[in-house]
Amino acid sequence: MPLTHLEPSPEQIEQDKVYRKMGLSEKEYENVKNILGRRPNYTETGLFSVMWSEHCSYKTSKPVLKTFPTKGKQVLQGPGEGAGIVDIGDGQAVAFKIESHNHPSAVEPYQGAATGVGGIIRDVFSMGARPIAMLNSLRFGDPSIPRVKYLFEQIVAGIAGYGNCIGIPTVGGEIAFDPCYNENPLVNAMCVGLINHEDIQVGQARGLGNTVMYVGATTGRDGIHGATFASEELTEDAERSAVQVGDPFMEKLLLEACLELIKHDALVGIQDMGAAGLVSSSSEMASKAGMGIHMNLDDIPQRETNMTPYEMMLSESQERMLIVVKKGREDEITAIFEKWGLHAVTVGEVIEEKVLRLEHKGEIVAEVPVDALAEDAPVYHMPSEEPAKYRENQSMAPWKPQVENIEETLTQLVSMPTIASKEWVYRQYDHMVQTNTVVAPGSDAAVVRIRGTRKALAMTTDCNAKYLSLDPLVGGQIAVSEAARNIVCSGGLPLAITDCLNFGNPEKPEVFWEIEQAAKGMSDACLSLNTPVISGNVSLYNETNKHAIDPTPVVGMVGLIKDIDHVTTSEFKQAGDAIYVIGK
Amino acid sequence: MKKVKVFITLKESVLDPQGQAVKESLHNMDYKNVNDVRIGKYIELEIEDSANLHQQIEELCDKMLANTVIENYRYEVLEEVQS
Amino acid sequence: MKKVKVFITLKESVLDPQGQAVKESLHNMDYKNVNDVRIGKYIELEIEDSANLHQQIEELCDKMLANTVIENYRYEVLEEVQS
Amino acid sequence: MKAAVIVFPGSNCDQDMFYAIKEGLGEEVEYVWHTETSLDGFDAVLIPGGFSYGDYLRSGAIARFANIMPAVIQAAKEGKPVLGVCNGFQILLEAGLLPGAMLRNRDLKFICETVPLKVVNPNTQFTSEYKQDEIIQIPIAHGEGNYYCNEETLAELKANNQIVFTYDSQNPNGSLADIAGIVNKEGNVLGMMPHPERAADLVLGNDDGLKLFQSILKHWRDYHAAYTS
Ligand SMILES: Nc1ncnc2c1ncn2[C@@H]1O[C@H](COP(=O)(O)OP(=O)(O)O)[C@@H](O)[C@H]1O
Repeated sequence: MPLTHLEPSPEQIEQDKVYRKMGLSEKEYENVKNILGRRPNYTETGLFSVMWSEHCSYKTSKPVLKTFPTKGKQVLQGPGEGAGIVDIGDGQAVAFKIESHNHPSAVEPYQGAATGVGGIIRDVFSMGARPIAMLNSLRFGDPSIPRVKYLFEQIVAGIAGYGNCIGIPTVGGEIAFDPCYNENPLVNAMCVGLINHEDIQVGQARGLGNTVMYVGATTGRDGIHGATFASEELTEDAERSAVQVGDPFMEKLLLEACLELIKHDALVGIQDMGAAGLVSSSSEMASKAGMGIHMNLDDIPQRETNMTPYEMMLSESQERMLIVVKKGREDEITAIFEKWGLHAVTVGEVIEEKVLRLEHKGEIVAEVPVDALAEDAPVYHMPSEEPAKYRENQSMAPWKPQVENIEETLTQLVSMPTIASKEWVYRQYDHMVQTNTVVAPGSDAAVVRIRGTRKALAMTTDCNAKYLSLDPLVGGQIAVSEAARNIVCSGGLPLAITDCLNFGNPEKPEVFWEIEQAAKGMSDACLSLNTPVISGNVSLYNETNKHAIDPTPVVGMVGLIKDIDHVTTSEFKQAGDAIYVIGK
Repeated sequence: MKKVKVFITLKESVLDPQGQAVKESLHNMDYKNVNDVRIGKYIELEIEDSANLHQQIEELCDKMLANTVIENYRYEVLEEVQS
Repeated sequence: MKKVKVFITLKESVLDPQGQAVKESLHNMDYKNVNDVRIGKYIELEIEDSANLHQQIEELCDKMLANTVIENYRYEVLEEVQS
Repeated sequence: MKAAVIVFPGSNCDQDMFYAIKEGLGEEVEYVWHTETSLDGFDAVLIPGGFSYGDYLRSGAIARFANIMPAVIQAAKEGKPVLGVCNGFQILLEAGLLPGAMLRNRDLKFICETVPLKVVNPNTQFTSEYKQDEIIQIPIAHGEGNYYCNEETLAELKANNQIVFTYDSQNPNGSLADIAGIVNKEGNVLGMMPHPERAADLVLGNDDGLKLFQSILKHWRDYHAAYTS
């Protein structure tokens, strides 16, 4: 007996506006009815509500993202897949992406940060790349507030706990403190991977009749509605959302197994089950291939009893992947995973009709067009308005600091949490594992050599949100330029960027204006530096009690160092050397 | 002086990667009759008695010993201990 | 099916850095009447009954669940649980 | 010389160890998966760092039951050099090949940094290329490296010269008697928390760890020379 009989009926969903609670607007619900030609049932309403959340569909940020320059000779894969990829010559390429886990970290800092790290690593190895380095960008409130201190310590521990265990060096990052982040810490994690051109994978469910398999951890009731949760302001209510716990050991096995898998010719497509788990991975893979998927939910490996289709599809249990393999070759795939102590299970097949069809206990419990869930999700053009604050800032006379006692001022400056040494933090990160870290945390950019070549990669994350709060356009330019300077100072040629747009509630015209301006500034800088945007992530609604964070579009940049002998580090080398200031 | 024993367990629906890993390896070691393993914390406190002891213990657990977002706790207060 | 509760504690003579840290922060938080904190593990097993259940549990504890160089353990076997 | 690097699920310094032998030392090396049962044909056994089985329960607690472990114990009995680094050391302790146990670091945090070590016993097959009391810079990266044993064991370690490396100047993790590495009584099993394989390549700025591997090689050559002549 399906458990769906306890759920509200399609009629009740409409009458009692159940869809509102799930995050769909009136108009969106009407839209769903039109697409289906009938009222959606509970499971279907859930599918649409997560897939049409800002977190999955970028419905408000898409128009802005479209303005980013994404092309360049070096770009092998731009935005749209797990991670972007750029060429570094000799048949090799570098894959990277940054992603936020702000909301989960505000609620359960250790696990929130840990699962953020886990998620971005999966994005990179699902492209077929071996992760070689992690970076992060963190923002906290005033550290003298006990809760802020707790968040700070736990978030750092969570990043360390996951990254150290899985054995990917955390080589860099940045941290700043400002009261605007008191209730809304930012946790952005970036992963960089190395790949050979021929190994590049795409998340597509091609080939009629091919088999859909599920690999990795079992599915539980964790993180259900995490995606919609990330698309709302933090309220007491939101905290009830089930917390996901990371299992870095499982992910290490999954990583090794998947990297073995990508060499196998039976593999057709692979995608991480990230936000909105099974729904997003299955519908996106099908939509990209112009196909559909029929999935039997009874076969989904479950950790808990009596899970409903709704729960299984929306679960955000970590360390899972969906793969599509050539029909008849399933056993070869199973064998690869078994070597790593993992199970690969057949859960469905690729069908011609472009729908996601879900079967559970002998009944079809959902059937929705995949394009409606993925590609064709609604897009909104939000009103935008220049904030009064900005006008004021512009009309103020430039501030000139009055320094009486230089020594005292200097001491004060270097003891500010944002400026002080971050050794306390990066000492907790294993930044040396894999023995490729040429320049460890503490310099301008981290440098990781590419074994077997003379090449190395320089990488950095940067954003000074104070500049953006004064002028988002110029601040956006500065963020990209600062990253580029860090790369250049380390001996590298900037290749491309990934970005994470952390902002407040985009429904406020002033906030949306900030997003637009920041993106414009970043685009300007990317164009003049020839560093296209190859991947990224958006985290909106970083507000509590109507207080938005400063606009914080974090930039992650990777550059190529052609010869390891050209690596430069920031510290003074010896007494007597001359010191120059260059630039304007 | 009282002795307090606190038992902290992960909530039912929360993944227990440690318990999972131990269970799997017990199975590999041929202890096939172990069906489930859940790993939690066991904390012993020695605490001077006070009028609102129970309230205080609960406060301690909520604020410090347990992470109530993912964990449940239970405690026992034992006979006076010599100190 | 039996439910087994295993309590693992650090031996008296072994310093417990975690317990120390918790005690100190409790003192900082003005819970000055907490004299001692020791942190151990609490493990719940679900295990199918067998003739030599106790022997098996002790084996499990000695070999894997506890490190007897630094830890002591104690266990309780509980009523049948529904499975 | 042919070395085996044992790989457990969750090992993550296996490649680093592999390259230290292959590129740092220029000798033969192979990975051996934890499900294997024999180490025949190998002259040295290396147990790398990482988080075998996630370090769940206790670090090293689950790995010691892997199928390969009886072969490791056998190799140790035969007098082959067995080196356990970091998680490898923890596994050797759990397996009883070395005495004592690991507690969490004194300040409860994972620590990754390069620290000075003192070579207190250069008369082992792992340290013959170092000088007595030589100070070397070797990275550490662990959360549970706070070595503990009871007084009797400590007295024995001292009496038999089993303490090979100590932390110099500052003890990073609270470990008893500043212990960073110990050998068994026979002197052919070394466990150490610091990572010599991370200090075996000048491109990364430090090759103080290389002499440890060179010592193993030298011992093997001397032994073979004596054996074959
Ligand atoms: N701020 C941004 N800049 C550039 N690309 C972005 C940005 N935000 C999202 N993207 C791209 O949009 C696609 C979808 O992102 P996302 O939903 O986060 O992927 P996933 O489902 O793998 O987490 C990705 O390819 C990502 O790189």
